[in-house]
Amino acid sequence: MSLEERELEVLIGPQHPASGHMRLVAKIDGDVVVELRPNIGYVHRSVEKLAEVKKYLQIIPLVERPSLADTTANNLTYVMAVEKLLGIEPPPRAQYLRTLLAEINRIHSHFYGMGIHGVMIGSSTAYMWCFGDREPLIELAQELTGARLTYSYIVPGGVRRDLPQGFEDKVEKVMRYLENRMPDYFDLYFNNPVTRARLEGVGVLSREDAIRLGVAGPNLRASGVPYDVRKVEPYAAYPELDFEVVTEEAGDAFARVMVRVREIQESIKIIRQVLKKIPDGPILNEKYMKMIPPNLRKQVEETGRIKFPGVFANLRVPAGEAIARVEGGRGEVIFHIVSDGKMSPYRMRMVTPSFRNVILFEHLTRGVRVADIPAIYGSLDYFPPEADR
Amino acid sequence: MKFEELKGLIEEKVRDLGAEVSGKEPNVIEVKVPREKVVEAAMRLRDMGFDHVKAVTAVDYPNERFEVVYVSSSYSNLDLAYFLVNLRTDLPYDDPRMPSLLEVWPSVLYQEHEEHDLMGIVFEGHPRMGERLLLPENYEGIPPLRKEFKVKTEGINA
Amino acid sequence: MVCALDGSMWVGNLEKAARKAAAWLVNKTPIRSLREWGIAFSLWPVHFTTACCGAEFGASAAPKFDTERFGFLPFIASRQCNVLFIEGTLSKKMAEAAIWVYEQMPDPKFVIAMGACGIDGGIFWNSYNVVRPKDILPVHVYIPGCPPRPEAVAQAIIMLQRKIREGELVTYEV
Amino acid sequence: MAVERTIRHIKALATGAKYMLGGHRLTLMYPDDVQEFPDGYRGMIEYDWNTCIKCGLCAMVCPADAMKMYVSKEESEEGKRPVRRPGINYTRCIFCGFCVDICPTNSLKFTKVHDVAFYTFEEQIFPPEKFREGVPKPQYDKKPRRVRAILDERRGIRYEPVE
Repeated sequence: MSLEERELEVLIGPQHPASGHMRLVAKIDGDVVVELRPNIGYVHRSVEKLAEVKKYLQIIPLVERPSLADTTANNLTYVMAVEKLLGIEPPPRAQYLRTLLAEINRIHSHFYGMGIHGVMIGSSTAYMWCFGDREPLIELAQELTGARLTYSYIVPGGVRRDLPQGFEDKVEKVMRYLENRMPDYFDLYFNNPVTRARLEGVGVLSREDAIRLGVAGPNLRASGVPYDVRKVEPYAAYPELDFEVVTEEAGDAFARVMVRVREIQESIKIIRQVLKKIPDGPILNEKYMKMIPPNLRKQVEETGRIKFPGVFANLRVPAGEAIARVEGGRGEVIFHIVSDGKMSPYRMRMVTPSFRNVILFEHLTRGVRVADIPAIYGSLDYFPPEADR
Repeated sequence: MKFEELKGLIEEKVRDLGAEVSGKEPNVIEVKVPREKVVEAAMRLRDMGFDHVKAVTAVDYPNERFEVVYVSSSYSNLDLAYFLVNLRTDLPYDDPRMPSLLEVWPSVLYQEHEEHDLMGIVFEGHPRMGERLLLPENYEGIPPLRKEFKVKTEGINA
Repeated sequence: MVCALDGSMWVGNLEKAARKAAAWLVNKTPIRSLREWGIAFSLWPVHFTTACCGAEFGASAAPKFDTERFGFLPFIASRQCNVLFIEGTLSKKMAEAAIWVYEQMPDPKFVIAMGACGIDGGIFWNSYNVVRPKDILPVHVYIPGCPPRPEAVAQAIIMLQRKIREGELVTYEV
Repeated sequence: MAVERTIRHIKALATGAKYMLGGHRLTLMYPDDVQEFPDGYRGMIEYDWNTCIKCGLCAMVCPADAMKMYVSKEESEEGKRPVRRPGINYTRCIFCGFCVDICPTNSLKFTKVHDVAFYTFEEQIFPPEKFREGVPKPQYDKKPRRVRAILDERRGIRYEPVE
């Protein structure tokens, strides 16, 4: 029999045991993958088109929806791009609050990714642990913003809520809890020989390929490229904070998981610094603060919750172009906004890390065994709605 | 590296291609080239160290032109990583084709495919032209990101 | 009219009579309530993530909310499941798959639409690529929210159980 | 290598056993226990008929076109311009809370109700007359115990009854 005749085409998905919404079309020979093409678009909801008919403020929830587990990154990037066009700066306290939420979100996004990865390689315990330990962080974010996942917390010129009372203590407790749990995670999961056997040396991405393919986020850093937008083009409060860019050299599935674990530890460090250094002051730009009617301004001071000025309903943004980038939990998020001075953007391009990482499905699965597909898929922390937008 | 210095360097590299180089402080450099020269310009940028593309944006100006913007930057050289170089090119409205930059930057594979799918721009030399990426396989009609494709809206009154 | 001497008619009648007797029996009170109780506490949703609400669906199966307490165990193969959870937006491409999955499930089967997108498209209501689940599937319970809280998911399961035990949803006919 | 692997296996099992026997429970026993949310939680929305000035800002800012200005039947007179009041459509509402935050008279308020589901599509639409009657309440079989989530450095989350 010739090779061509031996090849089989296997369709995996869109209904499959892992976190679904995509189809993998694999050509296999025996149980070795000859070629694998991801078939995406199962969650394509046309965010970019809808942005052209929605007003600037209305786009904030719109851009959050695609990446539900990592909403702050999209929210922050979009608002930063709009702020560049508007030419306004948020006050320092707002910058710190943005950083705080972004880091809380990064931790629970990493837990989400690792939990799903656990399911994919058959370790339900890892899923239960990771999803369980997400909850204290979600509880924190909920207290700060009022929602579990879709925070819509960052608005042009500042943030919507101030720190609630006694928040620092609660954060400290959760951080200590996570630190206490970490050794157990290693004993139970990361150092477990079963996990190691599934992940080590699987789906190796070399440094050159990572650069060439334009991979983003922890997947890039696991291949030894120390690129992190927080260092390269610091935004929010990151210029004043001390942290390290986590890299690993191996570039395999295990290295990608390890980058996430060590980033959680870095995030804990950042959150502690943010709470120590956070300055007093307003949380919304002076310009918009003045537009809030006086009786409501008093209420804002008492409750620490911003009331929007009426101008927010029909925010007009000067004509121009702006590109903003932010390091989210899954990687670099890019917003490219072309404005023509009207109430909606003329064109909004949203490039999410998952969309940039789709290319890895083709690249990493060539020549691996079918059983390794879930191990590789999971290690990429790929979130289909985010890629399809 | 300083912004002005890099801008001068790029200008020097691509001047003979008929490129217009402009800049937006603090870190965005715009390089506009005619579509025949876009591959050559991309190669020279890549050789300078701009090794990947972050975003490919196509903008539709109805009955006038399409503009395609490649936002490139560097991973291998962290000095350059701070800068974003936007390689732009204009395409005539009735003939939206341009050479694919896949050979220069493999990272544009999915991005160009998406712009083809949603905006209807043809990248010559891209192996997946004519296939659908995000839209359903049987989709027919105007590419949805074009301005002539209208999305329904409702007023504030019920 | 079929000839009375044709044997197949006798067999047909016998089978029909047997089915009728069985249907009568399972619709009788003690068996019927036992059956409905059984169905209500073995709702197995098929693991079919349509969109981002899957993140909250995942959280509701995780330790904090643990919907397995209601006999609600996410399962992989559609042949063994009786609940189809539409977890958020249904795009045109996905709608096809949703119908396939629904058709593969054995009777009695139920559909829960989760999230604003699963009801009317939510923030994506005017998108060109979104399908409303109620147009293509019979939806039994709707959960509003974007995403709904895991408690709301639990509430929907309890509501579905209540409706099953009221005997409105499941009928056995000849 | 083999020895090290064995040790790691044992460690993994021991960790599992430690948590199994340690009573490390995170579960909220919904619906017997119902969690109280912190102040400012963005749940379903309450409408104050009397203070509303019918400015329409809420409908203007709504990202999902869920908040709409409905003709108020009891106030509109024939031949005159209809009086419009906000109504909400939970089939689209995404709970971003923009309408509450932009309301200049605080006529819209957050409630902490968020665990509601519906049997039909139509009952999720709340025109102004229905909107003012308050938010839909979830049905519990028996009165639930209200609990508050306390973050704990040893257990993560534990629950305390609210007095």
